[in-house]
Amino acid sequence: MIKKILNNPDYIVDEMIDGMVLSHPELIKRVPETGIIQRTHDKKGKVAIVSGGGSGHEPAHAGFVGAGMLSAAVCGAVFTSPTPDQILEAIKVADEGKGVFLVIKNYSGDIMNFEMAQELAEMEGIKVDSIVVDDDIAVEDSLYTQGKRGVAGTIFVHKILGYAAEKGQSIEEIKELAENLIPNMKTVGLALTGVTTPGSSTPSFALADDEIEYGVGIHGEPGYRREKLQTSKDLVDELLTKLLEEFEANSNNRFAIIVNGLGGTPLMEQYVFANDVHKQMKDNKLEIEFSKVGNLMTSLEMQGLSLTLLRLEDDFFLEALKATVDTINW
Amino acid sequence: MIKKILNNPDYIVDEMIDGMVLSHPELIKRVPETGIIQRTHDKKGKVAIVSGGGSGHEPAHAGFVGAGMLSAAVCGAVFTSPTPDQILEAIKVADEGKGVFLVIKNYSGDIMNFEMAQELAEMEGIKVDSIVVDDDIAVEDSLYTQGKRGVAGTIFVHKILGYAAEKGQSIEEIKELAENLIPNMKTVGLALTGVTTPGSSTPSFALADDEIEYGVGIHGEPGYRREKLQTSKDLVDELLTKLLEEFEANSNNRFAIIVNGLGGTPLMEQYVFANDVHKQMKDNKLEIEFSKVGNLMTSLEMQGLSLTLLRLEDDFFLEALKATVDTINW
Amino acid sequence: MDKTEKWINWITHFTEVIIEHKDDLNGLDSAIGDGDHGSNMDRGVKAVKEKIDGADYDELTDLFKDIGMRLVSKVGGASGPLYGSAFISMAKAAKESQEPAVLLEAGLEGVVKRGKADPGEKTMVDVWHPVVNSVKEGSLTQSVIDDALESTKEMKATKGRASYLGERSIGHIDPGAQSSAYLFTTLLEAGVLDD
Amino acid sequence: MDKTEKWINWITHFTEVIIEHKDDLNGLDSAIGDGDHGSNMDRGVKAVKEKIDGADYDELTDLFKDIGMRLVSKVGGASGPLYGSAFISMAKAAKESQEPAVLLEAGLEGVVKRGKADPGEKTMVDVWHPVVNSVKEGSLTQSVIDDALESTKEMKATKGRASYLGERSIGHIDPGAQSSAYLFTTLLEAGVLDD
Ligand SMILES: Nc1ncnc2c1ncn2[C@@H]1O[C@H](COP(=O)(O)OP(=O)(O)O)[C@@H](O)[C@H]1O
Ligand SMILES: Nc1ncnc2c1ncn2[C@@H]1O[C@H](COP(=O)(O)OP(=O)(O)O)[C@@H](O)[C@H]1O
Ligand SMILES: [Mg+2]
Ligand SMILES: [Mg+2]
Ligand SMILES: [Mg+2]
Ligand SMILES: [Mg+2]
Repeated sequence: MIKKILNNPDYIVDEMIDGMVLSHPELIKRVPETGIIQRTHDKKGKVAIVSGGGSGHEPAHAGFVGAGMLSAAVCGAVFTSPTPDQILEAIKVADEGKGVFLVIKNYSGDIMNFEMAQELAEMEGIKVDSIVVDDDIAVEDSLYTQGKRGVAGTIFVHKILGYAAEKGQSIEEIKELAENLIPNMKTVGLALTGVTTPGSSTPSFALADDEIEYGVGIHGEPGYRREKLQTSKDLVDELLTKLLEEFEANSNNRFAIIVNGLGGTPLMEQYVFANDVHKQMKDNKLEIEFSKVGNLMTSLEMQGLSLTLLRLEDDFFLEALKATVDTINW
Repeated sequence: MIKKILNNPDYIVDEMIDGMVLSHPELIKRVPETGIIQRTHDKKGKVAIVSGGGSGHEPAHAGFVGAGMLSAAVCGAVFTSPTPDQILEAIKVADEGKGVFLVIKNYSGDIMNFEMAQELAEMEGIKVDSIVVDDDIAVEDSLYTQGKRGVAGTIFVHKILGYAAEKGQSIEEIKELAENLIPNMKTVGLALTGVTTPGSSTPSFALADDEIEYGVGIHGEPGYRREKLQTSKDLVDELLTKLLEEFEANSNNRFAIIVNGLGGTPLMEQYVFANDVHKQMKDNKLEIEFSKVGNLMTSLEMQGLSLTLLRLEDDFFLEALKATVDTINW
Repeated sequence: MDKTEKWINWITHFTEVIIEHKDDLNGLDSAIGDGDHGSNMDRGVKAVKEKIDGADYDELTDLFKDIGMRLVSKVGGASGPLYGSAFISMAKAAKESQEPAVLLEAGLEGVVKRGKADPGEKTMVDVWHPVVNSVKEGSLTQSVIDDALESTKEMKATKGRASYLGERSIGHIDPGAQSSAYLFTTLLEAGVLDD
Repeated sequence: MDKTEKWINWITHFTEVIIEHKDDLNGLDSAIGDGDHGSNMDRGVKAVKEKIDGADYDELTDLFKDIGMRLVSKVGGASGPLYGSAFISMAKAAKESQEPAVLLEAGLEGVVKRGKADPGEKTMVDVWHPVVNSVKEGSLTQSVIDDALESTKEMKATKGRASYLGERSIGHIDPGAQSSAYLFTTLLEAGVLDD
């Protein structure tokens, strides 16, 4: 059984949320008896961006609640979408009269729960729209399947839409921006270890002492290939080649990137990897105009990381990424 | 052998530094062919705060270089103090004509290398002063020994002295502030796993599947007691009791805290722990006016955390902690 | 016998079976999903039990509505909205009819409307669909349920989390299909379909 | 024979022995320190070798200065400044004398000035100190070195990283004492003390 610092696996999310709001009362507060974290920031009659999903991905999403980014985040149980009543409540507390825009990661559970909440909110007269993030190219996409998963790219979506909302854009403008953003963003990850949810005794998958797995998800979902551990250079080569294949040829060579630690991989290794990303992008005559490195969308204590590329099709993307915000973890 | 993402253990620090500066060129730059990371920020004729030490503690210290915090950080080999020539160079590039203040963690190696650098810099006519951080109470202190180690509290030292420098305080004022700060700050940690340096095949120490160790250092130094894994509440009770014993009774009940992840422990567990810290401090009628939670002073991929208490004896401490800075990781 | 009693017996029995098989369901979900289907359902049925234990239900619609709302607000993930929608849909149908076939068909519609899965996509629908057809024909037996469940093994998932595995989802029973199999086995055992 | 030759042979031989025992030194340091003493010294002696290989030294002072500067700027940690200070101090003394006893005594002074350790604190000083005394008396033998090294085992560390272990440092040989033992064994073997 993997060692974890906790009291009772059943209350881990509840206690985590309390720990967050007790630690950062100037930025966030909890909606009592819910899994909702809301910013303390005054309402200003702008569109509210609300995100959420299962817990275990910290700092996502509560660490990105604050002025200039998310209005609220809904925390479900570990790796489990929050329920419609919770999402509905978050929509209600976040609304500033200009409507609420939901950022949903593409999992059946998240889609269905957010959809039900959206229906309920609309019945109560709140304007709601949403975008489904599906940046993980490890999974084959098709019209007839669930499609790709939403992973680390979600953080860029929060940042860019949060900036648009802060700038006073309408919900329709934000929807258009989101629809322009999603197709330009791709992510793929790799793991050195599996992940064990609190209270369970076995990891999602087990890798040998010299093995890695490409294409894992952020909930312990297995990936597309298992191999011997490679050098950082070779890992970057595999991920970058795979990512670049997914972008249509185009004269725009400007990108923003995320090197996202999955939870158990130290920053030192993330920066060694980032160094190889920068070098190989340069070799490909591609420019990186913005980099974010660190544990942003994690999978509990999993060792590994993911690489996200966002093509900067719209100058607004870069402007939004560079803007300052007042959150715990951006 | 523990799996790590790297190319060659001999170049890991070098490649990490390149990765950092390529990822954040707006904030930091590397002094060519050295392990020195310097802020890009314009010089303004203020005292420069310079820190450094062995690598493997990321984001410490390079992640705290930037306006309002460190002027430069010197990165040694993994867990090994940088050499005097490197520190001297950092002093030279950081100096804005008002002198350079060194933040040194209390290890023989760091002390001796920084001391040699200080002597060399003074010979070149640069005003240099320094403070030795020794916040780790796990180690018994005595006039005749090396004394206590410098650990996570170092981050508060960077923040508070960085603010003083930014405010235009003289090197003498900064020295006085530092001497007032250090005795009010105590830290103690615990580990769930040992740590393996890149290129070596065995961890610093091995813990059984149900064991933890209290009082470990940030370089895999063993601690003061080994026990079965406890609940978060009991862990907090042990650490907090030990910390509070070290503070002299005094009517000032206001504290700032750091819950510092050692690298492999996810934020979820850190916040569960932080929640228990807040509750037990309250039970002790002690107030927490500022909390910092996250991986700040790590020990590669070690699982575990440390707790730092800073008694807010001077209102300036809190003002300094709350001030905004422009760094990658504060 | 009270008209809601058989149905309450069913749900009570289903609750016990889910709690008993929590780890098995987590195990099935670990193979092709995220390993939490047992924990999710366990949380849900316990919340349902807490709500209906000791309560009096004169009308089936109230019973089903309470079950559906509890599942929706306690389970989360994919199975919460799906099972929840099934019971909410049954609650609506129960205003007009008491017929098991009519009610269960409404339940299936609820699942399909929410999850948009067709038969053959390796989901709970692959149990619900043949079972509801058999109920309509008055021919539901344990072996219909077993066969439906078993059939998910050789399917390739194209909906739900298991779809991320593509071909590698083949060879494993779908966890939601397993929990649905428990639902219908306990339905048979509770005698809901007997007249 | 050139007056620097014996000394160069010594350092060359020391370099080989350190490289050979890198893992052993790391192992000793793992028990009571941070496990890097072998890697640190390995990095240092290789840098020294690179500097002095093929170079011509007429004066001992230049040789020792190059060795000291290389160690200071390549080793880091505690042992870098200590060994570095030893050789820089020897370089200063070599301007006045060629006597091994005088030079090594200056080396010891360099170590003590930098590290402020007294004998008995479980550091390299516990090898340097008795060895230098024996050299002064003309009585250095391998067993003096061995005994000095062995004596660190039962000491409790009060300087350096091992001091954090307090009582638990007892029972282990000090890594810096071990590398210093290699230094003096190779000194004997290189015949530096022979006339
Ligand atoms: N779109 C869908 N339609 C029908 N059933 C689905 C759909 N998506 C998922 N399921 C069912 O849900 C089950 C998984 O439920 P659960 O593990 O509780 O949720 P999650 O996948 O969110 O972790 C699957 O085994 C499958 O039977
Ligand atoms: N103050 C001191 N005086 C003399 N020797 C010391 C002192 N501090 C440490 N040492 C020596 O340094 C050795 C450790 O060196 P090393 O492992 O390379 O450095 P670090 O402790 O910085 O990792 C110890 O075994 C001890 O012999
Ligand atoms: Mg789930
Ligand atoms: Mg060291
Ligand atoms: Mg699941
Ligand atoms: Mg050492």
